[in-house]
Amino acid sequence: MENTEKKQPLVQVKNLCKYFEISRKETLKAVDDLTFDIYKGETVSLVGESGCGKSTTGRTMIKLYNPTSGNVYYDGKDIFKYNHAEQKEFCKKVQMIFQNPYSSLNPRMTVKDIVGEGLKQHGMSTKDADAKVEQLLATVGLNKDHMSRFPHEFSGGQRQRIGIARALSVDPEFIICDEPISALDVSIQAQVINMLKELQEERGLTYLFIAHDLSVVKYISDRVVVMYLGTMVETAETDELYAHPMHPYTQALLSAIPEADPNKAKANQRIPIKGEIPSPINPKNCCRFAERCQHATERCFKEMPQMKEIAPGHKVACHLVEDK
Amino acid sequence: MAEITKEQFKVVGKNTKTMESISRPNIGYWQDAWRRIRKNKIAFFSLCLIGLYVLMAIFVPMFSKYDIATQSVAEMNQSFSKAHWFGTDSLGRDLWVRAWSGARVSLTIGFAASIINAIVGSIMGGISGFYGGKIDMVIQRVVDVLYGIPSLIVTILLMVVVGNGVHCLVLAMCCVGWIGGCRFVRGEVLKLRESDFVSAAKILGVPDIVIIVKHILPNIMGLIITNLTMAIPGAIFQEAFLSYIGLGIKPPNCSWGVLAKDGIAQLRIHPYQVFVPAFLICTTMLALNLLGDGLRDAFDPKLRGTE
Amino acid sequence: MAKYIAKRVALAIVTLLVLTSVVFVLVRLMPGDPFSSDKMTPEIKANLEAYYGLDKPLAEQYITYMKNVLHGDLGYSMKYESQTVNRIIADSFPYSADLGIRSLCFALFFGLILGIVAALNRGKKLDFVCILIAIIGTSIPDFIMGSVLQYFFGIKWQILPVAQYTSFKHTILPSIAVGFYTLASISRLMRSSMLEVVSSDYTKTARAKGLSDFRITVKHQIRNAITPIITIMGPTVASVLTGTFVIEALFAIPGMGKHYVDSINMADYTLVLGMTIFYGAFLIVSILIVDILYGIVDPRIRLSGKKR
Amino acid sequence: MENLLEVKNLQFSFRTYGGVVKAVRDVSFEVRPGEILGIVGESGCGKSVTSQCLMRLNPEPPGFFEGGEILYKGKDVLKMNKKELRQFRGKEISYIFQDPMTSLNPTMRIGKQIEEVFVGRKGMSAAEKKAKALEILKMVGISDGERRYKQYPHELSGGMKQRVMIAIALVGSPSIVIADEPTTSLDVTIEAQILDVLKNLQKTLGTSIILITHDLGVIAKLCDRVLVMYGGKIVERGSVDEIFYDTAHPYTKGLMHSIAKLDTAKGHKLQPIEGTPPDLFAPPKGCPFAARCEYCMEICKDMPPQTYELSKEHETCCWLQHEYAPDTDMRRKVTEKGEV
Amino acid sequence: GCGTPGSKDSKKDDSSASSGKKRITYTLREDLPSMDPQNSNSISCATAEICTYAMLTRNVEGEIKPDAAESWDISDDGLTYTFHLRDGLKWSDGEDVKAGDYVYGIQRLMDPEMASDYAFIGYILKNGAEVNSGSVPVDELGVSAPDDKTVVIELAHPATYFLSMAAMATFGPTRKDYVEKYGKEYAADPEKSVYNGPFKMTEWKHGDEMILSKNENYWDADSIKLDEICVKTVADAKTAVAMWEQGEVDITVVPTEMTDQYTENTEFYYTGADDYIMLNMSEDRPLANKNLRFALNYAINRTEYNKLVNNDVYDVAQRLVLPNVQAADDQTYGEAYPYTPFPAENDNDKAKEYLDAAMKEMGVSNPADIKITLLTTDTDGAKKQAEVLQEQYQKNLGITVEINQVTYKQRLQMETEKDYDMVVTGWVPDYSDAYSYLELWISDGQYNHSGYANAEYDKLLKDSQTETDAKTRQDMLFKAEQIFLGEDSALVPLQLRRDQYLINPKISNFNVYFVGYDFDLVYADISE
Ligand SMILES: Nc1ncnc2c1ncn2[C@@H]1O[C@H](COP(=O)(O)OP(=O)(O)OP(=O)(O)O)[C@@H](O)[C@H]1O
Ligand SMILES: Nc1ncnc2c1ncn2[C@@H]1O[C@H](COP(=O)(O)OP(=O)(O)OP(=O)(O)O)[C@@H](O)[C@H]1O
Ligand SMILES: [Mg+2]
Ligand SMILES: [Mg+2]
Repeated sequence: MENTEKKQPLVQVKNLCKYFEISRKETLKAVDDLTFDIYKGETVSLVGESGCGKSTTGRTMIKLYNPTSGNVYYDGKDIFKYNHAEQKEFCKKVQMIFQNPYSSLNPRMTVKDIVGEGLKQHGMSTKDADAKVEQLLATVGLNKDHMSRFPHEFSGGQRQRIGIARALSVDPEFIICDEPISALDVSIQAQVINMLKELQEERGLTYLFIAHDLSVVKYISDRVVVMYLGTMVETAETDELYAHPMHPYTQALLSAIPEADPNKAKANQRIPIKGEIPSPINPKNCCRFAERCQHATERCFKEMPQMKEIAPGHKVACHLVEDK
Repeated sequence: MAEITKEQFKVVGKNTKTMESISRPNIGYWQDAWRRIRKNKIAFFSLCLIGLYVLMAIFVPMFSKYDIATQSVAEMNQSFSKAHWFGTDSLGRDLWVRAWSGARVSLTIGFAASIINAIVGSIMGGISGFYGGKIDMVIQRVVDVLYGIPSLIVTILLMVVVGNGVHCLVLAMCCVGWIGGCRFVRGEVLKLRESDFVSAAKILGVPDIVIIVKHILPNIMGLIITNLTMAIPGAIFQEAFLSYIGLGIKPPNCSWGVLAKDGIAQLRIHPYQVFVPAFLICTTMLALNLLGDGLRDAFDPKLRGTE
Repeated sequence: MAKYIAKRVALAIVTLLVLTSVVFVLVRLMPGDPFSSDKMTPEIKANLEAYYGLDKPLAEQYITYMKNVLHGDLGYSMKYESQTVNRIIADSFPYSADLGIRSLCFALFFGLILGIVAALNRGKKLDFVCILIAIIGTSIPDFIMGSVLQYFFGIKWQILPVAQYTSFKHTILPSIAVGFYTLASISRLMRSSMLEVVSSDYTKTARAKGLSDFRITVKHQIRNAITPIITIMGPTVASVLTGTFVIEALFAIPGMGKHYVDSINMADYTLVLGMTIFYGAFLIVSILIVDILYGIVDPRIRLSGKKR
Repeated sequence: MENLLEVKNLQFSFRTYGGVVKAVRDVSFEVRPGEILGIVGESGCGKSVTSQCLMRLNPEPPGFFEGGEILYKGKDVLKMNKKELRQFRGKEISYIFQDPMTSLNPTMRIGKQIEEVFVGRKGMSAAEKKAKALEILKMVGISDGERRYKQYPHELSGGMKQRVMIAIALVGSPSIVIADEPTTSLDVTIEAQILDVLKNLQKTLGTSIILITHDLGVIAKLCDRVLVMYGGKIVERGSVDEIFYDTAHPYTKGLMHSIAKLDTAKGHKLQPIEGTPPDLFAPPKGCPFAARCEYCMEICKDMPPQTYELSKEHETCCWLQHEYAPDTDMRRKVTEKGEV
Repeated sequence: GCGTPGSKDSKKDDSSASSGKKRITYTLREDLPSMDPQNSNSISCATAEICTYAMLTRNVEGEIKPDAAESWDISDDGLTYTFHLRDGLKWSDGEDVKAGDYVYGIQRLMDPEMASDYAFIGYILKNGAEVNSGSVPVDELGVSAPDDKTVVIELAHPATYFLSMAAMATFGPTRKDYVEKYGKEYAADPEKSVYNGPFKMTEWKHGDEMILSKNENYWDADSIKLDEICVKTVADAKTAVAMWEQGEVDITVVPTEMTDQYTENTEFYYTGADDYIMLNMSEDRPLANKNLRFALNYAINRTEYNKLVNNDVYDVAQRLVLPNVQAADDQTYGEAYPYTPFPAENDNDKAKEYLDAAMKEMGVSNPADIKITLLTTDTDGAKKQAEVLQEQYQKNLGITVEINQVTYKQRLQMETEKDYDMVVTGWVPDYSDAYSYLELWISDGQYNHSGYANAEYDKLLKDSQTETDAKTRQDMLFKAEQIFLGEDSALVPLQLRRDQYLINPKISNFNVYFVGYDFDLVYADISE
């Protein structure tokens, strides 16, 4: 990945904001000023706790939501300014895999219809589509017998693979994976992870991988973006981030990973964070983590920290780091 | 216990074939619902009863030797007999044939009105829920206003325009009847609109109309059908009420409502005259309601999982 | 809260105005007119029309009527010539409301019990009996129900008075006749919402605490199961309290019910409109009250302009 | 050590539309005082049902016991009458449910829900009850107890709710607490907090905890002993170290290898357990894991495996330990424990 | 307010019963629309109002007796009536009753601004119709009070029956001060009106009941036995009967279908209503054909019809004029002029003959091609009538009869617009004279919606208006009836309505009359 700098990013997210108006007085800032790039062929992970805006980011990037402000560029073009033809093209290039394999498949459609829908949408004949569906199912380890079945007959892992087959059906370049494994059984998670990895190798796919399982993130991603309550707190290449987490939140997060190894787990000293995640409704204009941070200073309660590059590719938004 | 032999301990490894296979038979959604209805004895019996009534309604008036209009002074107000299975009414007409010809009318009104209502309601509710915003606003306000319009006025006006008869009653019931369906479908659509599979379809570039028709409607079909069975009694009731106040169908045709109302007049003297239509109405309602309950179970996704 | 109510009321008023306008036009379209009768000459009809201002252009009539309505004046009935519509409503509503409240109490009390008992005994005989009672309740048209009750209790066994509305005894039969349908629908709804609650996680939590079944039902399940009932109560309250034509006629109760039907049959324009406005307003108010009640029963719901 | 609870050959099934679901098929284990016993296994393998059997919380009907006994301090739970059961639940054993979001009554104040455990307990004044509730709230790490006491569940965050659930479970001072995936729906940082609370409780109060999870990380961190369940059966059990470092069942092994650990190298391929778990409507004749097992032998498909004791604590239920079985890396020195 | 209509009222009921008040309760299907005598437009109103007002004359079972007027003079041309009021007449509030009160009442009736529905009754007065249509000012109406004790009424044409009309509350006295004080709400409540009759209204719970209590200020109060009359609204006739059985009401009507159950304590009374099928004889209508009309009259089996529809409670009608009305020489019309133009039972041969003739004229070969709609309303009785008629005509004639059931108001509209073929309707006379039935069919008559036009008929009726000899006049009317039915078969007589009253046997002096009111409780008594 050394030469990524020189390349033109495939996806650029610039100052993306997405607010939900709860009422006239209350605004839920689900995503607040997010900026990052994704290069072709890499996997960028978006991590953070529940409700911090990961899904919202992903959904905005695929135009399921309209952003409050900010832009998303795909191949250098603003996706929110597409004309009809470009939009159609975009539908083929960018796809999404959903978190919940139970709600993301229409229970009233057969697997064949689910996977083939996109194909037919883009003008493929029924016969060709059927052949392609068979092929896609084979890719995700399912067979022809499954084509006429309904989703409820499958286990979670199988369903998730059907979801992947659907996403793959239009031969996308970029796939947003919104927690594709967190609803799956441990034993099955690996199936999906392996499959995603293999597909990336075969097809040169680019992933935005949204997750909260930090072990998996470390395993799968090239770069990591850490979010906290709608804001971005740290980003770096994976190894760098796991080795030198700079933001207090990242540090706490990493230390809290439950390690599946009794010896290590018992030795591991957790960095405690007090309190719970505050509400994203009408957040104060200061460091969002301040009230839970052990090291918070007065400044943290007053001023919003800016992203700062402290090492090549490693950016942090923390007053403490700046001070150092 | 069988002898354990060494041969049995040959490693065969993972069975890649059975590993992913689904042991249960391939069964479609509707098949499944049908299967479950059939298993539910009460619901199935109800279905049969309704079927029986429908058949009787079709064939009894066709083959009976009596006519719904033939009157006879000699045979006024006769109780159950071999000649007149359900007795005769105050004009000496055979109640057996009148009851089943009434069934034609009542069932037609019940089914037609509720089916039309379900269709109109689903379309309006679907549009309202799916597009939201201003369209939703307008439809909801229209619904509010319609809710307050006295249905009697509508019925009378329609009687003037289309003449009295089954079609008028059905139309009148449809003017306001779709509201219930609309509200309920809208609620369901609002839920489904946010679901992941709809998002997935959007991402694939599927047009809205296809999403509504292929993704959303099939998912609420079960609920719509269930609601439909529950709405039929409502329509039959309304017909009975309209008959009660005299806005029914063209005489000498009759409906269960007409028979019941005529019978009520004779309650103290010839109670059987009210018993016949009351029995038919009640059993039909009972059957439809029980069938509706059964259908609800049959279509309930929660129950599917545990099977 | 106050703001929320104000907003709802404002919306309601607009709805009512539209409703009134629509009905204003519709009643005029109905065949016949308020004054036609067997013995009516064109001269007398012209006099009557002048008297009620019906000879003016429709638009003018509409504006005059709306102005009066906004001042709370619903005009004079065209059938009961010396009575104002306000008066007719004020005279008859208390009867309907009284009957309505009694039948609602009856329906709620027995409906809830039936529903709860059925749900707690799911799949057993008792459940079946309860369902059957409930469905039978929804299966009998009210005029049959009322007549049969009247026949047996009033005429045959002479236990209760057949008609009128003067003492508690008189109220029993009509309350049952009106309430039975509501009872049945409440019990069915209660049963299904109880079933949901019975299998809910917090019921399990309560059982895990070692509470008795009775306490679980009373303290945990009922309150949670009752919320869906409350939502349907709005329209139900409105329709039950504003009278039922059939039962009131049958039991000779001077309630509002007959005016809904008679005013239309007699093309009594002002009375029709008055009834429509009253019912519409009543419906909206009862839905509003029910919504507020909902918030009290279920602490999760905060009243605000937003949907739940 | 005297066992607090002994479960012997427990079988529990549900009658459903489609037939009988054999959710728990012949499970035996014991719980010792002051230990944390972990139960791991795939979704739907019967962990919750098994643990709920201990308190008879499964709905009966459709559920019913097909056999076995559960001895709590020598008394059979299955033979208790209603009153005894009430005295037993919440006071001797308590339960922390999987989903704190739905497990609290939404229309009842927090304080009330906690105090309810004392209903029917004589000689406790309202003030005492409240004091006890506040004390417990403090113990589970809720600082402003007075305020929380009056709040409704929806006013609390997920982590808070789970703490309240723990408080409810603890307030009756039970000797065993069953925690059914107490952290699955929570975030990593909150999860860590909750686990700390549990661990502290076990340390300070000496309560035994049955911890159900499918997260091996949690097991590794907290548990003393572990039961591994698959398809309604226990397939392996042992101390936490034995399970992790001396894995003797192919399923456990698969589980260990399929998860990504922090130190898993990027290029290294994860080894998933291929396939899907068995359908409990028609559980396979033989070993439930046979279809997905890389070591599967002919016998595995036809005959349920015997249990083999590998050490005092460590047992496995797998034909690979049979004398006839080929030598594999699963092979241990065993004593045959019996046939099933 | 009303609050709970529960306990309070019931107590009161008890007390009135125990205090030994003489009270008679009767039921009505519907509340009285008005108690304003000039606004009362129904028989039920009139029944109550003859109790509360003393008119110039009083009609006791058809016999005209003096009431407020102790005597009267009739001019020789029969056009001017001079009434002399009694001394000491008082209103219920103690004021004197003056001749001007009667004049005001009648003027008010005819005043177009008052817009009384019943103003047509006053068209008999000089300038009556003109005043009512606004072409002549009210003070030119033929009614005046030369002094406080004399009321002079001038008629437009001589009418022997005018004295019976003078007994109608419509011509009753009215107090100007009350009318001016309460305006539109005059008489809406007991205290908003004032009474000079044997009874005064003391309570009116709209839609529920009305209480009329004895008026001590009535000049003949000593002859009044009852303390109270209670009028209850009971919409359902069967309910009313049940209430009678429980002793809650004293007088009620038995629905025809229940008649077999009540043989004791019942009396049958003609209501004066005469029902017939009105035929639309407009040119383009099938029934413009006289032969077809005859066929209709012969094809109907009135006896069977009456059994099926009315349980034989009503009487078969074979002519237009109610036989009970007064003819000359103290004879009833029926006695004076027996006439049965059509048989009670059907005469199919004759009917067929006429039908064949009609078919020839109409150029129709198959009787079923003759399609006639039968307009009817949405009431129970109407539907039954229509069903029986349809069945009889279809069976006996083979023509096609279609029933068009519409609301009452729509039926009236369709009648007026002559948008029908046949309609079952009837007439209740306003005065006891054959003219009341016959005037309907004058070719330009206000109520003639049948399109019947016969110059001879018109002339006979017109002449009868000015004929002063009673016998000759009656002869002319009978002639007209013969032309109408016997020559033109212009309508199908059906039934004479008869009500079966259930009457508390303790009641005595219960009078019933078929014109102007249903029954008269003024002099009735009830024993303890
Ligand atoms: N359509 C919406 N309307 C209002 N608020 C929303 C909407 N969608 C999301 N939110 C809110 O925005 C915030 C961010 O939600 P989001 O789903 O992006 O979080 P997440 O990081 O994906 O969480 P999780 O890990 O639970 O999936 C949450 O507080 C959520 O309640
Ligand atoms: N009430 C019930 N009716 C029918 N079947 C049930 C019921 N409860 C549980 N089951 C079945 O019993 C089996 C075991 O369920 P259980 O809840 O114990 O699994 P689990 O191991 O706790 O899974 P998870 O990790 O998802 O909680 C499942 O197949 C489930 O479908
Ligand atoms: Mg998310
Ligand atoms: Mg579980």
